[in-house]
Amino acid sequence: MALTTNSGAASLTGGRLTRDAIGVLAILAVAVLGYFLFPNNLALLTRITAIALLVLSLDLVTGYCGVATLGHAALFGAGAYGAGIAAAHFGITDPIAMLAAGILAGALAGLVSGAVVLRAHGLPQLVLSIAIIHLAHEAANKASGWTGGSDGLAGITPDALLGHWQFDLWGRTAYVFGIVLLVLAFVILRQIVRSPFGMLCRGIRQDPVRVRAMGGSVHGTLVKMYAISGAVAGAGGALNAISTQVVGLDSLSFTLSAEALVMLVLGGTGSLYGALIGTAAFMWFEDVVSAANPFHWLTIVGALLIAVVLFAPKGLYGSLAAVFERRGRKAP
Amino acid sequence: MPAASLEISGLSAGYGPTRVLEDISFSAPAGRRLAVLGRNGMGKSTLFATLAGQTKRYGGEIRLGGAAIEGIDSAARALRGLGYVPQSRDVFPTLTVEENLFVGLKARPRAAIEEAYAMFPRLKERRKNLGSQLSGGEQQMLTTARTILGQPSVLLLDEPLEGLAPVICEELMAAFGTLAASGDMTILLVEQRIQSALDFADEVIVLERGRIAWTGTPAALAADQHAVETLLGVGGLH
Amino acid sequence: MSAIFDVRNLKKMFGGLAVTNDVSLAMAPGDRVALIGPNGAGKTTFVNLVTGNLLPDSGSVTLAGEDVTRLGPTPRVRRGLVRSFQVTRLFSEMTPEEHVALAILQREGRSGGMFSSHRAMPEVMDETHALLSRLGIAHLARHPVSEIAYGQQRLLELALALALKPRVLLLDEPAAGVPQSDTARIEQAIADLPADLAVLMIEHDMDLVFRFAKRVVVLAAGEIIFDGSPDAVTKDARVRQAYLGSYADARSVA
Amino acid sequence: DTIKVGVIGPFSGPFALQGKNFKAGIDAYMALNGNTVGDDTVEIIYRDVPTADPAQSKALSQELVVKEGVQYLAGFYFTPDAMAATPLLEQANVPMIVMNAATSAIVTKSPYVVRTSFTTWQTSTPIAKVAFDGGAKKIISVVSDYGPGIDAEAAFKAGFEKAGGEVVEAIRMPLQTNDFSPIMQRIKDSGADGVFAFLPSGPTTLGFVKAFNENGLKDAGIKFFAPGDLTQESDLPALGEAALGLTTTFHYAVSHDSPENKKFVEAAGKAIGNPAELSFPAVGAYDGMHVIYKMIEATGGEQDAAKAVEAVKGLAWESPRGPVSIDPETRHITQNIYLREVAKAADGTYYNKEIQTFEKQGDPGLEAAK
Amino acid sequence: MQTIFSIGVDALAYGMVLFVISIGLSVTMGLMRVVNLAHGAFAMIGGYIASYAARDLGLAYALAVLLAVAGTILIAIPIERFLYRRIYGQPELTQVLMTIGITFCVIGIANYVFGPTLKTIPTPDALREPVSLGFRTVSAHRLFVIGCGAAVALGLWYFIERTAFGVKLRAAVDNAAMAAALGVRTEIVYAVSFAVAVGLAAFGGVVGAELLPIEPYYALRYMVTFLVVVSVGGAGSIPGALAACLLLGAIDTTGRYLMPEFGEFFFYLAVIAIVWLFPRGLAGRAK
Ligand SMILES: Nc1ncnc2c1ncn2[C@@H]1O[C@H](COP(=O)(O)OP(=O)(O)OP(=O)(O)O)[C@@H](O)[C@H]1O
Ligand SMILES: Nc1ncnc2c1ncn2[C@@H]1O[C@H](COP(=O)(O)OP(=O)(O)OP(=O)(O)O)[C@@H](O)[C@H]1O
Ligand SMILES: CC(C)C[C@H](N)C(=O)O
Ligand SMILES: [Mg+2]
Ligand SMILES: [Mg+2]
Repeated sequence: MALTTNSGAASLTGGRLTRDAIGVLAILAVAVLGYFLFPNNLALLTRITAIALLVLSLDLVTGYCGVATLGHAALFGAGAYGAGIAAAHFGITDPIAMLAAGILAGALAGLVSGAVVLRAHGLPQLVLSIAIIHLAHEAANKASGWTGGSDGLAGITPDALLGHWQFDLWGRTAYVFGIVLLVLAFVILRQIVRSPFGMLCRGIRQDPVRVRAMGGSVHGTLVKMYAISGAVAGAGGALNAISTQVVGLDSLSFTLSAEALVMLVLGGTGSLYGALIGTAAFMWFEDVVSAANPFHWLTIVGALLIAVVLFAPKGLYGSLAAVFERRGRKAP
Repeated sequence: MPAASLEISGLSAGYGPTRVLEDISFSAPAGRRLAVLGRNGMGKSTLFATLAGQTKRYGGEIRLGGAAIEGIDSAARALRGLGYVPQSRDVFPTLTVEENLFVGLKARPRAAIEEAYAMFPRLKERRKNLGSQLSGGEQQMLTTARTILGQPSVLLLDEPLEGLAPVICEELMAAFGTLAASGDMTILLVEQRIQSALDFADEVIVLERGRIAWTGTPAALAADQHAVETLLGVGGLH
Repeated sequence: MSAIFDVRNLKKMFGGLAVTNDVSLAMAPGDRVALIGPNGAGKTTFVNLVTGNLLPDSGSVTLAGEDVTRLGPTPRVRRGLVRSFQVTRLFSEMTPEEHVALAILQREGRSGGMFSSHRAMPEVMDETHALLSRLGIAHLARHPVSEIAYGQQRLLELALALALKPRVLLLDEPAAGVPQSDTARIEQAIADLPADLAVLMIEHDMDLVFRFAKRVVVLAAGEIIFDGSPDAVTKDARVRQAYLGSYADARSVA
Repeated sequence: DTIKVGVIGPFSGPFALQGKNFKAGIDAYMALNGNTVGDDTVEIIYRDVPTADPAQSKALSQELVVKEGVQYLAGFYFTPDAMAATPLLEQANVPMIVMNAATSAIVTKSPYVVRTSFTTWQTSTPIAKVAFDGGAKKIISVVSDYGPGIDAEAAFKAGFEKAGGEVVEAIRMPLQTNDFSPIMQRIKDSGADGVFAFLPSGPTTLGFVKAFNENGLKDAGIKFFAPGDLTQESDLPALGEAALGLTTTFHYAVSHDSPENKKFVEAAGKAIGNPAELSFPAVGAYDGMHVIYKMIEATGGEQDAAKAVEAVKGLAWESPRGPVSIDPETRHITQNIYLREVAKAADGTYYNKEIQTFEKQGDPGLEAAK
Repeated sequence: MQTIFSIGVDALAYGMVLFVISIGLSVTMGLMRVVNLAHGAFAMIGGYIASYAARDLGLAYALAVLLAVAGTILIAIPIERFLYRRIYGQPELTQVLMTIGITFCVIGIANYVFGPTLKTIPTPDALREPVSLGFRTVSAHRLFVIGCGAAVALGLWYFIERTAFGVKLRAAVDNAAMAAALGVRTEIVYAVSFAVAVGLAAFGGVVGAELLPIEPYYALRYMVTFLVVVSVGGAGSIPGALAACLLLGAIDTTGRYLMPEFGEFFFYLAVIAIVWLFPRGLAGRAK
């Protein structure tokens, strides 16, 4: 029963690789399907992609490390303003360079907020994260010379991607750019979460005292993860800035942070698929119901959230996976 | 409450989809001392947890003092006189020792807490400590004392000696003996130290993979070399 | 041989209570010490102080000549001071295989790797499964810990300590909750440890203590009241009265 | 043909009331003027952006244009939401009719923007003169710390200093202020004889006005000046007694006495359900629809943004708020600004009573920016 | 000097309002371990009932308060039975999802039924009068709230720390299965505690309505404020919550007086500083 041989281990790694390949293919398939089914809705799909990066990034610290945060939009907003300011104030309008600026800003914001948030646990930790997002929001509001304040940062005009593809009204370029970014991020994160480092993070979530007793550094590991998370969220923010060409204070808001958390929990924490499915499901659902009834859709979204807790308590993906696992066990 | 009988028939239970216990039947007349033995992971704790109403029951009956209790919840069983000391030392970590004991009193007057202190003077010294601030052995004492305070008619003890100093073990086993002998309680005991269990019990049940694999008196078990080796995995008793 | 582990005048108060009161204890490589004493005597607290999980009020802890009193738990572990927990502390959603592999990677300083997987490291997998087999839980290697029985978790707890290849090993009641049938595995695992390792074991199972220990230290009310050979301890009146009870008689008869 | 108009506004969330007013204004216009222009039927498509969220606003605008095929974009309660959508207009060949967003600069972002609401500069400038003429020489200005608040502060300061007064202190307070007592203490300590305040319409105004009274500022004779956001009609029942006597300047009061307004209030009141909920965004939307109808007329239903905008430049008409026109150069609405005072009607309700008119006001904000 | 006193009075009054409104959340979050983001929703329901009773029906203020508390509890009973009972002991994030969902629904329904406008609760004349303290005036209502805060603090502290019910509640939260095995009717204990928490929310919503006015978005608007004061105090601790409210109230008030333009910074930097110094909150329960 125990797989002690190397060949066993190797074939298992192989199995995982195919599983990942299937995952990537699934994302691509959904992306292509979206492109052809909703050719007129690419702006929304791009927005979903950008938020998906934020939710993935949140999953890294919340789902894998157990850090409670309601301030994760700080990292996303840092990326968005990073890319936006680079373009609007420094004339860095190459989309790839803007992306790099966003990733860098996000990672830096991750380091800083990680250092603060990791000071406490549980509710007080949540409060620290709330404080961070409000401070960031207020700082961006004050620094209106750089950020445009509450009017938003306008004047972002990215060049054509790789000198070829313009970011146009239909948003095709932005969409393809976003999907490529998402797939890249997904592949890298898949690797990271099941590496020894990822395992260590999961261990920290479940019992930090035990990790210390194994000689693991809890704080250092978490800060590292926070920086990685910041880079991913920053990429999402940059994508948002590039595709919509404005950055508003909302990208640094408590509301966005809370929404990201809701999407993550909806999909299922601790799994990258959960993050993706949660984002797509929530934003798609929100778009549909808010278009159907712009006045009372909030009630319906509320009902959806309640229904998910009642009928799929581990989140959409988590509960689905559990069902399959049970099936798998019953019929070996 | 005086001791009550416990009868179990055809009981199967487990956790969620995992079945652990299959078709367990036995009965313990009032005042009986019954030891439940078995190797690691054979379902002893699951059996007790099931009697206390904390696992998923798939079928079978449980009668306490003649009345069926399998349909009622954990709290109702406790109020009917079933006492349960789990293996995992579930002290209430944010309650003080005294408050922990208070919860076990059920409807008895507060003064009865002194009975617990008489049993374990150590607890009296630590009465203001929070549950989480107790040593392992103290937690064990607290869990046991807390349940006994409620004067159950049937008492389920899952490894009550774990982590206790030898002197305390002796005293405690003696106290259990007295409780059973005076007709106050029927006691079911799971204990890893087989000798202690055999010294205490009038009857032994051995579990193997969730089923009853052997029943009889302690003397018979001690004599059954084969059963001891295969079912308990120890090379003879001393 | 000089002490690898040297604790001097350790003190710790909880509220008004001196839980560790001027305790000094040294071990040389190869020592096998049992630390016994009544419940609440301060044994676990002693381990917590020594491993850095608690800060002492005064006193010092020296490991292989280096003063580690002010270090946190992690650097102490990295210097070879490893403990097990009296109440199991495991990652409930992870499997025994992952636990042990993580410990091994940690020991080798490879746990920060982001672009590899332990399953693709044959040497780690082999060592992991060898260790799990030795403790008799290899068949559970890929079950989440939350689904395995307590006794088996205790064995895994020990496996983790062993996987770190410590120089000084502190075991807090390793056999508590482990059925008699399996205590033999624990004893065997401890017996198989490298000879130059210093081991301190806290146990209330006296059979185990007397088979294991070459030296017994008795702690009562935060103070060491006895430090000597196993034979001498059963004859000590204070220890008999405070702790051993009639076990001492049983043993002297046996 | 069907001509679609996409309307973006806060229809849920904390500003739902303002979005509801958009809809009421639009419904009222269509009820009174029919839903056809020539052979074309006008259809409105609503999209919800609950709070300022430019990215969402842009995505939805894009969706409205590309997917729903709207010929006109309208609504926009918040400045950033309007700003975000302006880059689309040219490529999409779609005019934007701003029905509320009040920052001056929006019209400069694209030649296809027309605004039928007001700007904060426009409503805050006249009150400076009122304050000075009323005898206040030293004023402390207190505004919410965000774009419109800062506009109001600047507009008032410019106007008041031009008149010869002195702004002794300018306080900006966070948007999420619940307890205004410390601010009132500051006002007291400043020694000013009057206060100029800007707070966005909604719940916080209640706390502000109550604190003003309860901390004894009203009794101490400190005068209170504000643009009309602070006393929007839908907040008045809650403000009640406390608001009595507050003087504000604004472009529209529900009580405005004119036949056009009577018609409007009746229709809009019916559309919104509870007439007490009517407020200024409704009139912005109502006039916005008027502009859109004119545009459709001018283009004969064809999609031609340049022609449409050209057609309404200089357009003048009698709005429920009074006579208005679209400034051909700025494409912003020129209108009367009224000085009002909160008064109690015979039936016990409160209303903004117009007591003075500043005629044909343009947007001083655009000039100030030059 | 006078200014300092003056700020002190404002701070105390504001802190007490915060306390009265948030303390119910400390019960659900600290004692029942439910991250109840719908706390504001219940406060708001209380506010609406009181407003309806006092303004539309013209009932006396005291009666309106009573009705609000009772009515909110009544509304909460089925919600507890069918929704909250499913999330006791669940992971916090699941609770977040459920309670946000409930909040959204309540907002939607309130918006639909009562419309999006502000609702006031007319207070009796006696509470409206400004009271002179010599160096300044405050509204009688604020003094009334200070009194309510003190009474609630004392009563609740006694209820939780000194009564048999309080002990059982804390036991059930620590370990529901074990408490049940000792004969504690955990479902009833939970239901009663929830009712108490909801009743307090409603009470706070009503008496705090002068500062935090009732409107549909109330339920979300002040969520963060409640969450912050309760967590900074140390969830589940009455003295902790009181200390946090007074401290944060004082910081907020002083910050707004001294440098209003940086009020937000002031407040949140202080929050970070406090949590930095007390990572478990001012009076965090051990565990
Ligand atoms: N929560 C759970 N979910 C699923 N399976 C479980 C759970 N708890 C225990 N089991 C399984 O049930 C079986 C019986 O466990 P149980 O704890 O009853 O054993 P035990 O006889 O008490 O063992 P021990 O002597 O180690 O305490 C084991 O195989 C274990 O893996
Ligand atoms: N945080 C604390 N605050 C107050 N007292 C404490 C705290 N932690 C432990 N104690 C007390 O200190 C004493 C020593 O505890 P310790 O856990 O070291 O005992 P031990 O010798 O390991 O006992 P056992 O054999 O029962 O495990 C106990 O009486 C315990 O109640
Ligand atoms: C004062 C408000 C009506 C202005 C609006 N919130 C804007 O952003 O322009
Ligand atoms: Mg067991
Ligand atoms: Mg111990």
